[in-house]
Amino acid sequence: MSDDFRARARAWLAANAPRRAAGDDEAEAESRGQAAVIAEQKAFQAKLHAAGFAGITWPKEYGGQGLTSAEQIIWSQESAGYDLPTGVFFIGLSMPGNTLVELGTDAQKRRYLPKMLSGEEIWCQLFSEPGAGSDVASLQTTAVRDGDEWVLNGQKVWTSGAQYSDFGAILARTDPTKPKHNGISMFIVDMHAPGVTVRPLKVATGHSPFNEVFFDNVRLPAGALIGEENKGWDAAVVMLRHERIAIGTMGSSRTSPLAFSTLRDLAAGLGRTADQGVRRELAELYARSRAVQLFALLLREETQAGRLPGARGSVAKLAGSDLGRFAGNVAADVLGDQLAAFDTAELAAVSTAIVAAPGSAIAGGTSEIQRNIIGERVLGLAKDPGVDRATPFNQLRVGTQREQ
Amino acid sequence: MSDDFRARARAWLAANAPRRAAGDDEAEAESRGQAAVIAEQKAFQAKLHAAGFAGITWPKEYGGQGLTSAEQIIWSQESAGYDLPTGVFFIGLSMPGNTLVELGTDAQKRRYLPKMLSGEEIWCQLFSEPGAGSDVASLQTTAVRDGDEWVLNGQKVWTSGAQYSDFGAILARTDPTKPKHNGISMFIVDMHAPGVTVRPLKVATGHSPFNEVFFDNVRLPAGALIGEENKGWDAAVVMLRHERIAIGTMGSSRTSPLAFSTLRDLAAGLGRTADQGVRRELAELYARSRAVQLFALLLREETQAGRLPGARGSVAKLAGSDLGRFAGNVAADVLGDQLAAFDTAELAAVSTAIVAAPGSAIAGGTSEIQRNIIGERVLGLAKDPGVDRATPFNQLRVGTQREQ
Amino acid sequence: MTLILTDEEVALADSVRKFVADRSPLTSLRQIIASGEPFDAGVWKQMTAQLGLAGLTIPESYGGAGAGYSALSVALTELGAGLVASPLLGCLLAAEAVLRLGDDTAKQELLPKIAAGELIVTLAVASSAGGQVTASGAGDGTVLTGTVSPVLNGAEADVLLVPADGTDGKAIYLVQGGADGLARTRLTAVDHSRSLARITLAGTPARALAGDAAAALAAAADLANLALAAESAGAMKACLDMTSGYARIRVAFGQPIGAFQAVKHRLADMEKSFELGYAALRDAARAADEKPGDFPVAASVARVLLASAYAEAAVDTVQLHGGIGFTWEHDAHLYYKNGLSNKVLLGGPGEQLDRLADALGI
Amino acid sequence: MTLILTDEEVALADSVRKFVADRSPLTSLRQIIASGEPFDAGVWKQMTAQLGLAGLTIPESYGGAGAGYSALSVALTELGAGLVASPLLGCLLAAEAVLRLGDDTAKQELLPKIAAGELIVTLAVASSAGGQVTASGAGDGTVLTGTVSPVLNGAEADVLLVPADGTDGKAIYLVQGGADGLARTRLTAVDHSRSLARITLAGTPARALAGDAAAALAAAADLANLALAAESAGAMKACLDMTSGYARIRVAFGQPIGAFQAVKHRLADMEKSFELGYAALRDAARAADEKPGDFPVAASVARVLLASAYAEAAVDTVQLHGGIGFTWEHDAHLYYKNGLSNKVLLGGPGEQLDRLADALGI
Repeated sequence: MSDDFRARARAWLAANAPRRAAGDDEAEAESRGQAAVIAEQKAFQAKLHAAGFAGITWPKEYGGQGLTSAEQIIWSQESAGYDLPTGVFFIGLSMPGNTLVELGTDAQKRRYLPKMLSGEEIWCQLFSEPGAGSDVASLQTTAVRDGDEWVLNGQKVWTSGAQYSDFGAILARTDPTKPKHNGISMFIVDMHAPGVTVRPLKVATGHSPFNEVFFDNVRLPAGALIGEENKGWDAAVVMLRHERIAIGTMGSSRTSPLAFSTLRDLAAGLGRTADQGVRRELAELYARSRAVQLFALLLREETQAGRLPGARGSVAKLAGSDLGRFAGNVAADVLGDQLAAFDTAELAAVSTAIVAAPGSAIAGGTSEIQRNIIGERVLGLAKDPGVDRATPFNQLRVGTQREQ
Repeated sequence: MSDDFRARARAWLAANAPRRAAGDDEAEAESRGQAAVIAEQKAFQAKLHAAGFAGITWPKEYGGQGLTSAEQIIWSQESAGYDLPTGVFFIGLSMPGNTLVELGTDAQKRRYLPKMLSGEEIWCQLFSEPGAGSDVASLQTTAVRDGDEWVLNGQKVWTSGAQYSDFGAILARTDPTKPKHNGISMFIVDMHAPGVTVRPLKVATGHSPFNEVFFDNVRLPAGALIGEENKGWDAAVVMLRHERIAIGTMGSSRTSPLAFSTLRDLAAGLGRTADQGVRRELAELYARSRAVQLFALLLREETQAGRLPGARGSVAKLAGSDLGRFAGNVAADVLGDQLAAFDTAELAAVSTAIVAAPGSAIAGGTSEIQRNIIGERVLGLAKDPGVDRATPFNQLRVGTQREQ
Repeated sequence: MTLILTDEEVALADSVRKFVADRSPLTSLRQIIASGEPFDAGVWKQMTAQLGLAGLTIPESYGGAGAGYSALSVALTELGAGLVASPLLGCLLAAEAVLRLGDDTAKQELLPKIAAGELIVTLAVASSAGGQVTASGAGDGTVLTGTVSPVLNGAEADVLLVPADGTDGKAIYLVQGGADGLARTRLTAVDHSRSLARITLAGTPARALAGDAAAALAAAADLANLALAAESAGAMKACLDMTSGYARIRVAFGQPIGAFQAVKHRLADMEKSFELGYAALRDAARAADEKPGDFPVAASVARVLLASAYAEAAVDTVQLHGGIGFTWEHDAHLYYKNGLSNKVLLGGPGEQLDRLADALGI
Repeated sequence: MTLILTDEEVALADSVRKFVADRSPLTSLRQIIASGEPFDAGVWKQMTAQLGLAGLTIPESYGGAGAGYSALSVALTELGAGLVASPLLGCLLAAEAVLRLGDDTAKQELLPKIAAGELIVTLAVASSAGGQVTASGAGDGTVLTGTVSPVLNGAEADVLLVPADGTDGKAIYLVQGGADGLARTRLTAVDHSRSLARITLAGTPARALAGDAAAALAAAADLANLALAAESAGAMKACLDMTSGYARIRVAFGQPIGAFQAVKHRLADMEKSFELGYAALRDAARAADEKPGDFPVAASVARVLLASAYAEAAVDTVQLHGGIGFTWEHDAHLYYKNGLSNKVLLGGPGEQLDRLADALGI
């Protein structure tokens, strides 16, 4: 059965999927136009689904393949050498999708899951807020009951794909008199509903890979609640677990401009590799990069052997962010003043990657949060002395507000 | 007046005081014998006092010179080039001495200050405890009232000079039902009293520069209290302020085995300075060492201009500890495997200094505590979320005790 | 020689700080980015004509203020704090080279106009990876061929001073901005506040300046170290203030984030690095005026420490602000890019440490 | 090739760990310090005769177990965790050199006795600052002159293998411990668990071994990297466990100190560095057995990462224990000194990175 699946997967990929290459999704979208990229990805996802390789572990009645994690692992192994054009579905399938499989009602699953898998509908995830940051549970977006429905107001930020998404999974506060974790609910929101405004968010690199999303009296219908009312934090924990797994097993599809081989070639081209210090820095970059790859490999081997990585996934994320910062410093040292100004695409890519590097130590949980997770859940250290877990949310100071 | 004082000081120093040299107090005491060193220092302190250069700002009625901080600064400037053999008096004069001047009763000042100045009696300071560490106020030594007297029981640690001290200033808990800062008192304890046991404390280097001191039903007479009962923490704050000033203005009298010039010479001797990396590391060590010296100089200039350094003294302490760790790494890099084993005094000194370096990031307030002080008092950041400032001491967990 | 500022220096710092706040706040850097101009010409006019900043180290006999290097470093610290875009650094290095060369004609011709802000002059120097220039011919027939990149304000300069190797060794040559065979390509600079260009010379007419070129270039390199250290100190202090301020008001988990040691201790380390670097900067500035023999080492020390410390502080500024610090609208990235650029301009950390090691006789 | 341990490797780790706990806990290292002996001869006998640790990588035909490098690294990790003092590392390097040389007489003469723990053999190599040796004469008249320092167990070794430059280039020479003109001075070692000596040869009789000396020395250097990485990984894990354990039970300011981010985040970084280094160690161990062509780079990577990470972790272990961690009676300093020594033995970080850069073709 498994061998058969592997053979099928291998054959289909060879016939249908493009191989990995260097490059940058952002740049590709800018040069080809986003609409074209999305149309192509929708078509590919439909083909993937039709061939039986989408939703491998999801139930058949919701459009999945009804197979086991063994087939999922085989698929990951076989597809590792390809660059599947399914990026716009990544968030929806791995986060809201998996969460709906776990917590959704039968009606929700029948309505939404098949169209996710077939590429007809794209989803996003709406957790972060300007005032919440690392303290996700202090979110201020509200959903107020109005009969069977809810009325949604507030602002989300750092939303990837909001500009082309059809639906989103959103956290909103439904009871501000309860302590912060206990008054939150999760909903499905139609991103085309009246009152939803999506604005691109420009970041330090000058690109806009994220959005801000504003909700102004957006009505959520009766069936929009995911899980139970005021139990949204539990649903969020489920979704964040799926997020960690997704990010941990994602791998990178392109060669980074801050990779050892890229910087070595650039340094050699500038005649800088005769410098003993440059040689040592490049060697150290190789060692550190290699260790990050090897640790990810070790975690995958452990997972396949039945030992789940748990919070050690945070070690991988932290190590990746630290490596980005280190690589940026190496780039500055080995390229010297040639990095201060340039007119080649190679140096521009290095420069953009250095400017983007701090983003990875912030997005998806800051390095500070990762260190807390590692300290508490891997090493068993005591939690931070917290004073806000029992305080009613409406008596809590949040973000940069002087008073609530 | 000031010019006259400067001229007198300069002349006396030139005639009586030895010049600075390289070396190590510890080694000196070991080779010459401690008794000889103490006898010599007592004699020198007596001479210094007789000449009018001890207790410069202390009142005349208690043996001081009754002069101002202007003369004190002049003395510091003039004596900077000398290595005065008064080390055993340093702690007593700068900490318990200055605290008694500020908080002592008239009787205490008449009894103790003149003999401190004349070198007849040596003092130590007894704050640290095995269970207290950075959280000094959680100390467990107790002083229980018995009529007009108190009975002292407990253990102190990291006490410099306890083995040759005549008296000590000690903190003890006098009311365990109050929150930890509010039930402490400060006392004078006779180090020769029955029930006082001093034991040398051997540290990582193999030397014993500190002591443990045990108190077993030691009776403190009626006049032993410094300041008010249960206000010992206020007295401790006064003493710690004097400690910071003393350490900040102390300067080092010897050349460190981890100093730039020492390591450069050793590296050159081993033929290692042809290595570009070694050259860069030594240059960086020079830069960092120089900055630490310059910052101390800047603080002194500001002080002389009437701007007190306050908590920025903690920046100097932190910077010094960090430099020690950095210098240790440089030493390992520039000396390579020649540092792994040796039979020369130079390499032995480097090795001992590296092993000793972490001590400076712990003693006198850990680097973590210094960073808290800098964050809170220099940068105005919020205090750590503390939960123990209002809890009665006897309901508090302390040290490594599971339960109080 | 004292490290603390004199009353005159405090007054100068105050007036430059006020000028920056009034005439060149960070919003104006954003306007410069949007316009594509290298700097605000009106601001530059005021910086020179009104504040006399280009002439602080030029003797009064050549139209400058003769105020010295410590005053200059005080002004640059404030300009650095505000990320003020201007051709000042290029002009300072060019003026220093001309002063040290001692070529009377060049001094008369260039220094008064630099001081007055009437002429933008730059020194076309870069690291060894940035190309090289050779000279041939003689007298009026002297021409230069080669490339230098990146050159401060190379695209806008009215006059460029170009070090080149000729048959008689290295000399510094004067090239007019509009000379034949001179191609100037403005490059994409990491730092939005610097205008940098590649200059390519192909048989470009040039005039050799008299004097010791090596000594002049060494003096300019020392001054560059002092200037970049001063600008970095100011910018680093701005990062420290901005981030501490945010840590005092931003609340998470029921606490101002400055209560968390991950934030508090990072800021304490930033304060420490700033204080150490600033002390080294003051030492270098004083040495330049009072103990020139100590200046090369002192300037190297200040640059090495502050370039790294500022670059680290700027990353931490982004990090400790979290998501908002990574947005285009927040100022953190402006400092981050400036910090990166200041670290590598005219030679990165490794080259700076080599220079220091040489100066220390290691 | 998988990174995770096989069942056999887990069993080996368990048995070595149990052996260390029973026969060589840290209290026995303190006895060794007090006695002045280089190691506990009884423990060494059991390590070799009973556990066969000296023969793990020696083929069965020469009396070893032929178990391979991954098994060896697993055992060394446990020995490193316990700071077990023994002449194992010197013997391993000597055996590796002999195996690679392929001198049949030497193999027959030395390997079975090394495997059985009957002969202590060491390889007399050090960094270039550690001296050099030249060979002269020929055949039975071959003599060596020069110095090498520090040499692992140089004072106790029954036989020393000494690389020396002769008229035909570099070769490895066999010198008997009691040879004429051989002076062995045991040095003060930073690390209490290592015995290191300076050896001085003055016309000392020696026998040249046949084979490619450069290849043999390179192989020994790679094995040294693997071995020191493995020992460091074990010791670093011991530091991490000891310090996390303390942070869970030591209370200050009303909290277990692990609740403070200054402690928690330092330990999280230590965990991160350990995990990364350990993954690199596993890769190197597997490569040694299964992809020898990748071994030099992989072993360098593991050593470079773990040597630094462990040394840092050991300082942090002292620091996070506070005062108690700085006392002689606490074990932290034993790891601190071992970490320092592991970082520099047979070449410090710079030399290791140079070696890696060469291997990577930078």
